[in-house]
Amino acid sequence: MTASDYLAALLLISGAVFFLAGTLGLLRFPDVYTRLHALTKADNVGLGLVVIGLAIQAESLAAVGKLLLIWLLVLLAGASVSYLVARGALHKGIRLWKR
Amino acid sequence: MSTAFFYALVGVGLFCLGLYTLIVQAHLLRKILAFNVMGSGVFLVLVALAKRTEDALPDPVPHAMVITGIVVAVSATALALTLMLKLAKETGKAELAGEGEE
Amino acid sequence: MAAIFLEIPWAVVLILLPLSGAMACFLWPAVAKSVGLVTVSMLALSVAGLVWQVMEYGVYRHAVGGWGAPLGIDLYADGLSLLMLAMTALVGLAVSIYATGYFEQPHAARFWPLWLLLLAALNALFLAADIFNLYVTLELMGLAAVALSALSGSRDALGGAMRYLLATLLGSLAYLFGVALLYHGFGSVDMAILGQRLEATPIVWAALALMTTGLALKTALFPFHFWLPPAHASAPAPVSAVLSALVVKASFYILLRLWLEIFGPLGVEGVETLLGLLGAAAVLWGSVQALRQTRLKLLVAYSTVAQIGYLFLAFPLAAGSGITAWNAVAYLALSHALAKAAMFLVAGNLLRFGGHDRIADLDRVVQRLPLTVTAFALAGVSIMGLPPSGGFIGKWLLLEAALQQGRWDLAVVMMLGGLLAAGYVFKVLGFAFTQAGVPHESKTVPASMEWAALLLAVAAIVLGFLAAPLLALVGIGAPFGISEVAP
Amino acid sequence: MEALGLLQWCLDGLLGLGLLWLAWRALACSDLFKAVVLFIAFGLLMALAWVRLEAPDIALAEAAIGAGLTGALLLSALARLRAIQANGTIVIPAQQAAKVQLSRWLAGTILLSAAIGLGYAITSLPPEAAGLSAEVTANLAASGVGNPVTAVLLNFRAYDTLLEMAVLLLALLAVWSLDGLPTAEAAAGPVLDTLARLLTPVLILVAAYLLWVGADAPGGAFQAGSVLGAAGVLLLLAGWRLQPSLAQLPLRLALVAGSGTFVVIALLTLLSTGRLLAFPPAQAGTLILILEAVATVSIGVTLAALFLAAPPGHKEKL
Repeated sequence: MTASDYLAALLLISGAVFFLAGTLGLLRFPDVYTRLHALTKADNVGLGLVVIGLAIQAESLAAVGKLLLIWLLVLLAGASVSYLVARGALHKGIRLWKR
Repeated sequence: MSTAFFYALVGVGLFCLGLYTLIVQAHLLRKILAFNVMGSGVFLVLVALAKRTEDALPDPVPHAMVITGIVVAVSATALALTLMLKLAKETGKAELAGEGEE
Repeated sequence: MAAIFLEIPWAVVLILLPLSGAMACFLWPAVAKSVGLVTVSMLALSVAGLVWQVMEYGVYRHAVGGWGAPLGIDLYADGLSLLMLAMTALVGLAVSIYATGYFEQPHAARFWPLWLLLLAALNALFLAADIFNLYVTLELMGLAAVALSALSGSRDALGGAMRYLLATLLGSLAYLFGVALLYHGFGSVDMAILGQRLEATPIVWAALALMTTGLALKTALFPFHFWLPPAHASAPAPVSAVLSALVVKASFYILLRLWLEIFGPLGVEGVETLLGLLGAAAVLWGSVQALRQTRLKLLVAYSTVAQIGYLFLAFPLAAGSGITAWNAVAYLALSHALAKAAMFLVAGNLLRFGGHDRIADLDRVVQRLPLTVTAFALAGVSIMGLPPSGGFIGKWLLLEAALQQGRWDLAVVMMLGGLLAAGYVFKVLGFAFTQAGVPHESKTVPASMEWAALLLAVAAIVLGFLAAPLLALVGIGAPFGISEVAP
Repeated sequence: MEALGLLQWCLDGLLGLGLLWLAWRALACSDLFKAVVLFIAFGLLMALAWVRLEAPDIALAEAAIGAGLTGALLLSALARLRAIQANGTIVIPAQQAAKVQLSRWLAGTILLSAAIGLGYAITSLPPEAAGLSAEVTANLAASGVGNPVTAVLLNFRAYDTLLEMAVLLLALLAVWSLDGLPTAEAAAGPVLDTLARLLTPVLILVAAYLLWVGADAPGGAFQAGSVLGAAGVLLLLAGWRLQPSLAQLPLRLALVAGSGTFVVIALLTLLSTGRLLAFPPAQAGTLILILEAVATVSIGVTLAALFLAAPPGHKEKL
C-alpha cells in the first residue's frame, strides 16, 4: 500500500465516524430540530470526507468530477429538505426543545 | 451457501412476510405496502438466482424481467392508491367492508 | 386477393390494432365511440383471417424480433388459442354494440380506451407461448379489468374493484414467483421448451403450487371466489359481461395451458383430484348461493362461480378419457362466455328499464322487454345444459368422460348443478311474468342493448349445432394431445 | 482475500436481515406515516442489495422508481387520505380479538410452512446455472447495444417492453378515470422553489446521460424516465402546473408517445422484415435509441401525472 492508499483509508474511516455520530444524534437527540442538526452537519462532512477519500483513489478526472457533483447535490438536497422538515414541524406546532 | 441462495431465501422471507400482512391487516395502505414487499421478494428471488454463474457476469434476462416488474408494480400501486382514496372518500374509511377470508 | 389475405400476419394485428385504437380513443375522446366500434369490428375480421390462415397452413408461430425461443418471445396459435380468440372477438363485438347505448359521456370517453386495452391484453394472452410474457399480459388485463369495474364510481363498485385488485395482484405475484422458479430450474420461459426439459424436482412442485394457487385465485375457483360476486355484480353491465365471459376464462386458459404443456405429463393425480373436488364444491356452492340471491346481478355472478366449477371437473377426468374431457372444457368455456355475457347484458337492460335489479320486482317485464326476456331464457337454456345449446354439448361431453371412468360422484354433481341452475333461471323467468305489488317507473332501453343481448344468447344456442366443425377447429395442432415439439 | 470474503459475508448478512427487519417494521408498526417512511428506507436498502447482486440497472430503477416515486406516491396518498378523513367520519371497526388472534396464528403457521417449502425447493437448485447468458452474449453484437440488460429489454424481449409501456399508460388512464379526488397539495415556498429551479436542469441532464449510457452501461429508458418523473414531481410540489393550452392534446400526445412509437416501429419492422420488432443489426442501435428517447419522455410525464393523480384542469377540491 502506498501513502495515498493510507490517506484514502484514513479519510474514509473518519467519514464513517461522522456518519456514525450523525446516526447516534438522530437516535438520541430530544426533538426534531436537534436531530436535523445532528444529521445534516454530520452527514455533509462525513460524505465530504468519503468523497475526498474516493477521489484520491479515482482513476480519472471525470470520476472525480462525478464524485464532487454527487457531494454538491447531496448538500443541496440535504439543506433544502432539512429546511422543509423544520418548517413543516414548526407549522405543525412542534415546540423547540428546552432543557 | 452462496450469496445467490442467501438473497433468494431473503426473497422468500419477504414474500411470505408481505403475504401474511396482506391477510391479517385491514388497512388498505398497509395491504398496498405488503403487496410491494411481496413483489420485492419475488424480484429478489428472480435476480439472486441469476447470480449462480461462476466468476462470470450474472444472467441478464432476469434483470430485464425485474425492470419490467418494477414498472408494473409502480403502475399497480398508483391505481391501488387512487382506488383506496376514492373508497375512503365514499365510505369514510380506507378498509374493505366485511373483511373476510382474503 | 385471397393470397394476400392469407399472408397478412393476423395474429400481430390482433395485438397492435386494439393498442392503437386505445391510444386514438385517449387522444381524441370525442370520437372514441366510432374509433372503438371500427377497431372491434376489424378485430372480428382479423380473427376470421387468423382462423383461415391456421386452417390452411396449420399452427401459427411467430418469432417476435426474429430471435426465437428461448432468447426471444414466440407468439403461438393452435386450435385452442383460436377458440379463445374467436370467443373474445364475438363477445367483444356484442358488448361493444351494447356499450354504444349504455355509456353516456363522460363515462364513454373513459370506457373505450380501457376496453380496447383489455381486448389487446386478452388477445396477447391467448397468443402467448412464453410464461413471462403471459405475466405481463395478465397484469395488463387485470389492471384494465379493475379500472373498468370501478367505472361507475359508486360505493359498491369501488369496494368490489378494490377487492378484485388485491386478489388479482396477489394471483399475478404468485404466478410470477412460479415463473421465476421454472426459469431458474430449466433455463427458459418458453412453454414448449419447458415441457421438454421438465423433470419432477422440488422446484417444479413449488412452481406448480404457486402458479396453480395464483391462477385459481384469479379464476375465482372455490374457495377463492370471495372477490368475484361483489366485483362482477357492482360493475357496469357490459363490464360484468366481459369479466365473467372473458377475463375469468383467460386465467383459466393459462392454467389449462400450463397443465397441457408442462405439469400434466408429470403425473400429478393428487393435484388433479383436489382441483376436481374444488370444482365440485364450486358447482354446488355457487348454484345454491345463486338460488338464494334476491338481486339479479348477484344471482348471475354466483352462477359464474358455479359454472367455473365445471371447468375444473375436467382435471381428474382428463387422464382417463383422452381428449373428451378437454373438449368438454373448450365447449363449456365458449358456451358459458356467450350465455353469461348475454345474462349480464339482460341484467343491465332490466336495471336500465326499472332502475333496480330486485328479482321479485321484475313486474311483468316480459310484456315490455320481450327481446330481453327471450335472451335471458335462451341463455338460461345453455347455462342449464338443456339441448339444443352449447352448454348441453359441453356438459354432455363432460358427463360422458365421467361415466366412461365410472366417476358417478362427479356425474351426480353435474346433474345436481344442472337442476339448481334450472331453479335459479326459472326463478327469474317466473318473476318476469308476474305482477309486482307496487308499480314501478320505467325508462326506455335502446334497441342496440336489447339486440346485443339477444345476439349472444342465440349464439349460445347455435353452438349446439356446431359441435363437429368446432371440435375439429379446436383439434388443430393437437392442443390436448401430446404437446407438440418446438421447431 | 479471506478477510474480504468474510467482510462481504457480514455485509450480505446485515443487508439481508436489515431488509427483513425493515419490511417487518414497515408492515407492522402502528403509525402509517412511519410505515411509509420505513418502506422507503426498505426500497433504498433493496437498491444496495441489487448492487451486491451485480444488478446495477435494477439498482438504479429501484432507487428511482421503487423507493423514490413509489415513496412519493405513498406519501402524497397518505396526506390526501388524512385530508379526506379529517372531513368525514373515521370509523375504526371493533374487531373480535379472539377471532383475529386465531386467524393470525393460522395464517402465520401456513405461511411459515410455505416459506420452509419454498426455501427447500430453492436450495435444491443446482449451485451453478448460466440461464440464457450464453445466448445473450452470442447475440449481443447483433442487438445494436452493448449493455446486455438493455439488449434484452429493447431487442430480445422488446415485445414485453411494448406491453409494459401499455401497462404504464393503462395505469394513468385508470387513475384519471377515477376522478373527483383532491390532488396533491403544493407546498410552495422560496426554498422549494429555488431547489426546483436548480435541480430541474440537473435532473434533465442526468436523465439524458442515463439514457445515452444505457446502450453500453447501466441505465436506459426506465431509469432516465423515472429521473424525469422525479423532476416533474419536484416541479409539481413547488406549485408548478401545466399551462391550460398544453394540458389537453399536447399532454396526451406526450403520454402516448412511448407506446405509440413502439407500435409504429413494430409495424415498420413487420412490413420490412416480416417479423414484429425485428431490428436489422445495422439499424438496431439507432432504432433502440429513438425508442428509448421517446419512451423516456413518456415515462417521465406519465409518472409525474400519476403523482398529480388527476387530469390537469381538474378542480382541486375535496
